Amino acid sequence: MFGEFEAFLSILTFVPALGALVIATFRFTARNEDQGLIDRNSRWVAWLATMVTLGMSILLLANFDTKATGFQFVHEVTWLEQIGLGYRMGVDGLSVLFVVLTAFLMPICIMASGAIKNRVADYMIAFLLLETLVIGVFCALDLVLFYIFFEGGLIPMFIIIGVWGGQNRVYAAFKFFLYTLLGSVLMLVAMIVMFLQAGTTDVTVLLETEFARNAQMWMWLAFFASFAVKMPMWPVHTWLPDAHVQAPTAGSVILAGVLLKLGGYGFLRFSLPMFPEASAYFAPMVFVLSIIAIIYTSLVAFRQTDIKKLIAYSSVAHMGFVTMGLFAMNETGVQGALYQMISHGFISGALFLCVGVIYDRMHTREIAFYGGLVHRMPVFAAIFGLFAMANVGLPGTSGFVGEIMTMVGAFQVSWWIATGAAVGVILSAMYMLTVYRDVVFGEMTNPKLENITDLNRMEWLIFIPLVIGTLVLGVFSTLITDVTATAVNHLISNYDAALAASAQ
Amino acid sequence: MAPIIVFGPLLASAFAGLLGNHVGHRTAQIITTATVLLSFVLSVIVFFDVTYGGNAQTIHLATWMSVGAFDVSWAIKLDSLSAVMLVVVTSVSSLVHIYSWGYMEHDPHKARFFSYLSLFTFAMLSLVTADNFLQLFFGWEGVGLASYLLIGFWYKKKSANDAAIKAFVTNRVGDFGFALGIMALFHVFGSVSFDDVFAAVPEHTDAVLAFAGMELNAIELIAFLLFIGAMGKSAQFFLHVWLPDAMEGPTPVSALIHAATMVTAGVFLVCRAFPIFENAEAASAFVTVIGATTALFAATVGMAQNDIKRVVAYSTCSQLGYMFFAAGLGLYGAAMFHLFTHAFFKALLFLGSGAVIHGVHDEQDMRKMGGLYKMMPMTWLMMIIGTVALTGVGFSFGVLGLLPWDLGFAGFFSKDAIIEGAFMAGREGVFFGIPAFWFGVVAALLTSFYSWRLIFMTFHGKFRGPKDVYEHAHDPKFAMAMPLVVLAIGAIFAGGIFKKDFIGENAGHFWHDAVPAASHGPAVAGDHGEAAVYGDDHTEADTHATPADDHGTDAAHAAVDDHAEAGEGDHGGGHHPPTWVLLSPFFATLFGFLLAIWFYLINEGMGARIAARGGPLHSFLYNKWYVDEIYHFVFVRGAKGLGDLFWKIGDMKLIDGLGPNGVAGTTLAAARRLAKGQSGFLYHYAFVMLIGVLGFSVWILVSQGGL
Amino acid sequence: MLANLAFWAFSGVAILSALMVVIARNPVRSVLFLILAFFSAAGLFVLLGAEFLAMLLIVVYVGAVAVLFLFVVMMLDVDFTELKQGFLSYLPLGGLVGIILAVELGMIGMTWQASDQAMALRDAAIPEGLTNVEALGLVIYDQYVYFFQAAGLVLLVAMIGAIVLTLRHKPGVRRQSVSAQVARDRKDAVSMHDIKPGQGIGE
Amino acid sequence: MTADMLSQDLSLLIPELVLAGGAMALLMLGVFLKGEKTSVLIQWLTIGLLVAAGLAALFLVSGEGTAFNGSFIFDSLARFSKTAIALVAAIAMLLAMPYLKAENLGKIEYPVLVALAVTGMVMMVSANDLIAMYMGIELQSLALYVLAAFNRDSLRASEAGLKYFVLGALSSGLLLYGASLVYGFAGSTGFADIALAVESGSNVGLTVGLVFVICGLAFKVSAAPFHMWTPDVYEGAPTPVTAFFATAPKFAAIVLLARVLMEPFGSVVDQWRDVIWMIAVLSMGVGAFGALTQQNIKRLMAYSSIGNMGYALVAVAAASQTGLWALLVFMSLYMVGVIGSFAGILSMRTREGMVEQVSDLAGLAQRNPGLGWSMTALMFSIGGLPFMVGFFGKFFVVYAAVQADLMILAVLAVLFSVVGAAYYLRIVKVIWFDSSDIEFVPAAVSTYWVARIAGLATILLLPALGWLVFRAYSVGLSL
Amino acid sequence: MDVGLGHYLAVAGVLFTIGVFGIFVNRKNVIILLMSVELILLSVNINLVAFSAHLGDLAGQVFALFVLTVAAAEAAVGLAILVVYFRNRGDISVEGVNLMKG
Repeated sequence: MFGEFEAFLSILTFVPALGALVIATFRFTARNEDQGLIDRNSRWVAWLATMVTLGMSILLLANFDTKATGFQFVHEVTWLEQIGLGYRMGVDGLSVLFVVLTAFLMPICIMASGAIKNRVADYMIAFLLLETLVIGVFCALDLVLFYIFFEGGLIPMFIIIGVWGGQNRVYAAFKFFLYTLLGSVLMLVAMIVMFLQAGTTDVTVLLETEFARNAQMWMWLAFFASFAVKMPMWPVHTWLPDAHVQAPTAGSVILAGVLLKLGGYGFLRFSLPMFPEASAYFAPMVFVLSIIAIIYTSLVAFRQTDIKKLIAYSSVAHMGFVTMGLFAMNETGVQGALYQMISHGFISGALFLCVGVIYDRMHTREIAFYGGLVHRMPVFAAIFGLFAMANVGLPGTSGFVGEIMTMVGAFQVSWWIATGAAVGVILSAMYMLTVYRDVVFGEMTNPKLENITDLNRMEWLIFIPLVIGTLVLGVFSTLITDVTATAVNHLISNYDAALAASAQ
Repeated sequence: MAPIIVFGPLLASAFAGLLGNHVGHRTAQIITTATVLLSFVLSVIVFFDVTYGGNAQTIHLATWMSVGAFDVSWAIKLDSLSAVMLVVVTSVSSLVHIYSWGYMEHDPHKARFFSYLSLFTFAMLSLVTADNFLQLFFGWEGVGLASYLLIGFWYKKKSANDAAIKAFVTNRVGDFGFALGIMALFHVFGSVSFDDVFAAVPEHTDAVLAFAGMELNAIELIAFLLFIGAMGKSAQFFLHVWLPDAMEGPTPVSALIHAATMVTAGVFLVCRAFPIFENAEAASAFVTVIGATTALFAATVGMAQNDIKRVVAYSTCSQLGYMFFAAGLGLYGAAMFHLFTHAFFKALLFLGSGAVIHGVHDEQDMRKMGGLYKMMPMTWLMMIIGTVALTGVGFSFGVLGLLPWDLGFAGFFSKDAIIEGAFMAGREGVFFGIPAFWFGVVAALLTSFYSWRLIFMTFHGKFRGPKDVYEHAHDPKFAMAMPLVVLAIGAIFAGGIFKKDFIGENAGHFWHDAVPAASHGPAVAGDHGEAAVYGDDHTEADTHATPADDHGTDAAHAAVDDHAEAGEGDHGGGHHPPTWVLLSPFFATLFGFLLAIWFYLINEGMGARIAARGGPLHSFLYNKWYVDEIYHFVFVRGAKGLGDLFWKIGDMKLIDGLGPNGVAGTTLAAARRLAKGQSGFLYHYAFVMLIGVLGFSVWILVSQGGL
Repeated sequence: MLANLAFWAFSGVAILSALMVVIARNPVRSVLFLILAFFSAAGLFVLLGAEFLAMLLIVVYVGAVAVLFLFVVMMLDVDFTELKQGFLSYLPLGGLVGIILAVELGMIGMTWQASDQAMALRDAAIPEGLTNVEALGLVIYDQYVYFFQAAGLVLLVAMIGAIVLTLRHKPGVRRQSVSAQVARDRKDAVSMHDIKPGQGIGE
Repeated sequence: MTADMLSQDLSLLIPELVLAGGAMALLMLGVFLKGEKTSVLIQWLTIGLLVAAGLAALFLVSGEGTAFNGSFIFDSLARFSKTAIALVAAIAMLLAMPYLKAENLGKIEYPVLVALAVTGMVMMVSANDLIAMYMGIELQSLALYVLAAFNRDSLRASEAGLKYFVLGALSSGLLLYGASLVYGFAGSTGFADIALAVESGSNVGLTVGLVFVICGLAFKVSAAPFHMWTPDVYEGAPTPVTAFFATAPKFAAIVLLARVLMEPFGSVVDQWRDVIWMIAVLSMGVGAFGALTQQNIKRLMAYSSIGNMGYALVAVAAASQTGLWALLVFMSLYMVGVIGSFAGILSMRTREGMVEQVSDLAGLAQRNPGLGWSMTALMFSIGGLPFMVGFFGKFFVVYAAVQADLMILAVLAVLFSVVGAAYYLRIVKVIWFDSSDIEFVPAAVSTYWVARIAGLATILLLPALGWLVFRAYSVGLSL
Repeated sequence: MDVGLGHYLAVAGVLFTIGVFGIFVNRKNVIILLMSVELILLSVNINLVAFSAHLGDLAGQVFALFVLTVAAAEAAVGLAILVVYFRNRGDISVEGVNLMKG
């Protein structure tokens, strides 16, 4: 259907930017007294743009050939051809689902932004730009293009955290930005080295290029610096709790739901296939860091007094499963990591939305402030409970599938990795249930909570797709693994072949 | 048909949970109860079809996960083992549903309650019908969830919430092992499906897994890990701490989950995975030790508890211990049999306790009861039935040739089978068989003691609570009474009727290899006809044992010990337990009963006095061997401490302090210093330039070797 | 021999007076020493056969630049003694820099070696039989006309700059306007007012 | 020199002739025309003149080659640079107009001096001879000294002028001393001849001379440690003058530096690379760290300029064709960012007058969205953050460095860019996160549009980047 | 010992050094600062002329000629700026020239 329509992916990517442009147009031309109108229109335009993107991404998925290896929907435009740069877009099994995930979460974020009352137009523009950039990351088939999208996303996110964030937003925004930037610039140098060695930044070519072992090590480390921060892996995770806590609800959702996946995606797209020897060499280190991340941050999460911070730390722990699965480099592990990323997109997004629900009403995230919400908000309690359980990794929810697959994958490599990760599973139950108890159960002792209301219609609408997604993916995991299988197998067989070749 | 059995309750649960507030509680109750009843009826049909009809089958429903070799399906496996479990689960569940109509009559959240009950039923059913380890794990955690929800049903109570979390987290510890076991399974066998794995076990008996520099036998390791899971779920020693606390939940829940079904999942798992355990000697031994220890431990603690439900809970713990050491010794049929009978009488006891609690205005402390038999005779009767079934009242008439058959309540058949089996296994050299036997006997004595203690404290003597409560105490209404009666019938007859199917001559035909038939293990109270041959021995043991009753346990032990040795000498390698072995549980029970009478009827208040004096032994028992306290100190406080350490020192001081904040601080300091250097004085600028020029030129000269 | 002697004399004076420029207490003296240094340098130029430049140095530098300095020094009413304070505070640093620099430059001077190609690469070899002025004149207006024009522009800029910065029409200063004075008549100069008693003449 | 030769030579000098002749004509016009409107007319004419010169360089000069015995060269590098310099100077002049009017500085000399300074710059980029180099630099510098002090009644401006002048004179002295040593070694002042002489060998005197020349030129590009004047002069000079300082002269000086290093001294890269390397690192460091604590936005821009010149020097240090075109692309994109930013700064006028503090930008995104967004984009662009075009400038620079095996330099460059990002972010933070009640007086339409267009250009230039790179690339290849 | 190129270069070097030295010791007085710069230029001129003579090439002298010209122009502009500054401030102490710093 889209065989002859090359630009489909590019259009999909830039539809949100177009929406942003539309909003910007009337943002800049309107008079002050029309503020209300602008706000309302911005919401609608943003929602429409994200929904169109969602629709297009579903079309994309529907037309995606799961059996084919290599990239599909490739769109190339000559650009800076003298030196080998180009605008190249395309998706394969590793990336297509992330596009869909992003497109899926975005309308939800827009809908969940009802509490944003000031500078709505700017807010929507920032979000739409962010969507374009994030989708761009997953579609980019050119190193430099990838980097632009990858880093570019920091800018709208910086503004989202800084303008619409909480008390300590400036610190958090700066930390977020500079931390991730610092990680990434080293990657840029490595990219240039690759560029010079291969003569092009075309990812498809680079995937075929073999780099010398020594060069691989350095480049791997440089890429690692970037992706590890983005993931985030221990010990470079401390930006995440701050950013999450200070970001507005939708910002946290997108941060946890999508932005954290960029690191994992980066590993899959670059580090593992392009530097196989280095990946194998450094895998034990990654495992150790993953296990530390899982246990350490789970314990830290246990001690948090701020709900968002707790969930943020829990995200770090869950990302530990991803890195562990990825570097297990077997089918179960990698598929599990992919699955975990998608599923975490749903679950953590939903959890942050849950926090947002009560934050919008009470304007505090202190766990101690709450208690006994179930009396006034039974539906909320149920939904929060569901996602808390999903976060714990209860079988039947998508969280379980990812965790077990990554652990099974890791077990193939070594015993102790899986054991360490499994400890994290215990701990996750500990902190998640505790916070659930403290917030939802018990007597309602705080008089300020007496008039708190249950979910409104909009919030229902927001949660329903997430609930369905979490449960369906928990039960029918092949919906996802079938899409990714070919690409993952391809990745692994190439990886093994490369290792075998180098061993000789 | 099978999908209806499993998924009916799920749908009913979803209906009640999501729409309960819209359609009304009554509708929700009707729907859930009807569905579970339907499941029960269908289960019975399936049961006969599978066990006697031999139509074991596996229904593949959908694929859950499929990643390369890691292929996990949603399926319903129907064989004898799951059929038995189906019946147990659906029957007890139906009764509990019905019972709850009455018990939860005044609760404002009935729909939610019934939704949870049905959800639990679904999870339990999917557990028992799993055809692979992962689906089993799904049900496993599912029942954990339902248990969590039901324990914390009265979410206003902090204790209930804490208990719920404790239950879930402790179970998670078990699941940790279970999950690792599954991973190890997959690693070794390349599959998690029962059929594939069990078929391949014999080929992999020498497989090893390297761990921490050691090479461990893979099968042993797997069995061990799986058993960790079972320990958690079945509240075995070390991981038992959650079960007594779980009594915070409504009583029907305790009956359904914490007595009859969920907690037995661990036993079910061990039986299900018997091909693995059979090839794992050390792990099986471990199972035996833990099981026997739990049986004894829980019984000792049960003696000192005052909460009526906690007593029953410890009793459950203890009975599960029996099942495990049976399974550990290879007596899978016996374990299942005890599981089966235990479901009836323990549910009966719980529901009876519930009736008592209900009758005395939600009072659970036995010290505030007494003499209730007058006000609630029917309940009293039911409790008595439950107690005699639990304590295993019965006599081996058949074995002793006094009658053509044995007479006894359900517990008698199953428990005695285990105890005797343990003895025989021990005689065959199975590790820990003989100690297990003794543990079992002593536990039986204690069981008898605390069970009767419960009866006496509750129903006899003087009422010790407020007077008006006593006056309003009443027998339950029909909805609650009917399940009691049904269960009582089960508690009386289930043992006798099914004995030959589970462990008797019919076993092979009954189980169809779902578990090894009786013949597989060391002679499980087998051909009783031949037992008559050893009549002499029996009488001898009898005569010796009787005086021992008067002198106390120690003497009895000594006496019996002698005979055990003598018996071994006589019948080394024999296939039948000596008569004294057969009778020892009986006398142990009897002795416990007498002791209870002495303490609580004849010298009423003696128990209370002992408690008041608070000797070290009593404190030790009353405080459950201080296990909770130790755990609290080590794990809870440890986790909090570590969490604080990582957070405040690790994250804040070290990582942030040296990392982003430190770098930012250094950078800013450098920036300020630099700005200060920009003094605004012209000559400073000139100096810098000139020194720069000089520096560069000297550098170049030196580095070019010009100098 | 005489040339050598002259060199030592000129260079000695140049160096000493240069030193005096930087250490003299009074800036006026500094300027005067600067002039002396220029004169000596002009002597060196003559020794090197660059008569025109020597002349130029005196005309332009001594005649214009140094006088300009002198003019400014005297025009600006500055307390120079105050400016001399702290003279010594940077002396060690200055001395160190000076010594290193002197060593470096002296070494360069002493070991000077032009490129082998230097002679071949000359742009404008000094022609035989022409005076220095003639030779320069020939190249400046022909070969180096571009620079010559550029120099013109530089001077233009200097002119514009100096004017735009320093020329000012102070609003408070009254200037003579001849035409206005000539065109003045009685009507402009005298006005009649009828002053009533008791009012005064104030506005 | 025959008339033929002369006319042929002059055909290469069209831009210079246009500018010099135009400047003189405008001066005459200004002197003889009196009245209020004159200065505005002259300003517009100057803009026209600059644009004409730029276009002349781009289109009118048909051939490429040398003139005046090789002391003047017109090649593609010169063509590219002259066009860029003249056009950016025209925009700077456009920005100056409202300011000059408001501050009563609207004298006719201002545009004339600008035109003459630009004449000096275009001579610099065409210099192919030490004397030509020196004359170009001095013509430019003298005009700039005057411009810095142009607001002669302001103590700050005259202080700026004084500092700039004294240090500039010193740097000229250094440059000249170096030039004399080079001349003495090579026997010629022509670059081509020097190249020949250098190829045949070198000695201590030449090396030291080269270092002195580099230092003199480094002053002009305000690279550390010859940067000290920059913050003070940027802050003290009238804002449009600062805008001018930050753009065209930098371009001219860095191109001149590149030409000097790559043409006559191209064969002794090893001798000067270390120096450039160190200067580049120092500049990037000073730029990054120095700006962090600045409160005055002009001062901050000065440090930003120092830092960015460090990046330009990284490209020079690469000493390759790639380095050259990367330099041109970087400088062009940097010009866009700088001129836009200054347009934004020039829009910061309250009822009381111009404001220059970073904190005065507070809440700009809300008070004046167009300006706020533009400034945001421009800051990110100057900072070299994706997805603004400025990123590509830095990217190519680092690319050139890596290609030349200057790996440590490349890594340092990207690390400093992170520190640098911090202060650009600080401005964005003020624009977006803070709020303030101060109302800006609406800026002149032209200023406002320059800011807007430059802001938009940081993104819209992305597709056009190919063209720019292509131009620069061909320049690089031709060297 | 015959006087040669080296001697002239050495003289120029010494003058240059004195110029630099002058900047360090006379840091407070702008006028002497400027005079020090003039000394530096003088040393440059000596260099150029010496090379010119040594090489027999006029270019050096031409260069020196333009240096002289430009130096004069520079002096004019510089002193103009100095005058302007003095008018604004009434002082030329370099110590005072630090309105802008940091």
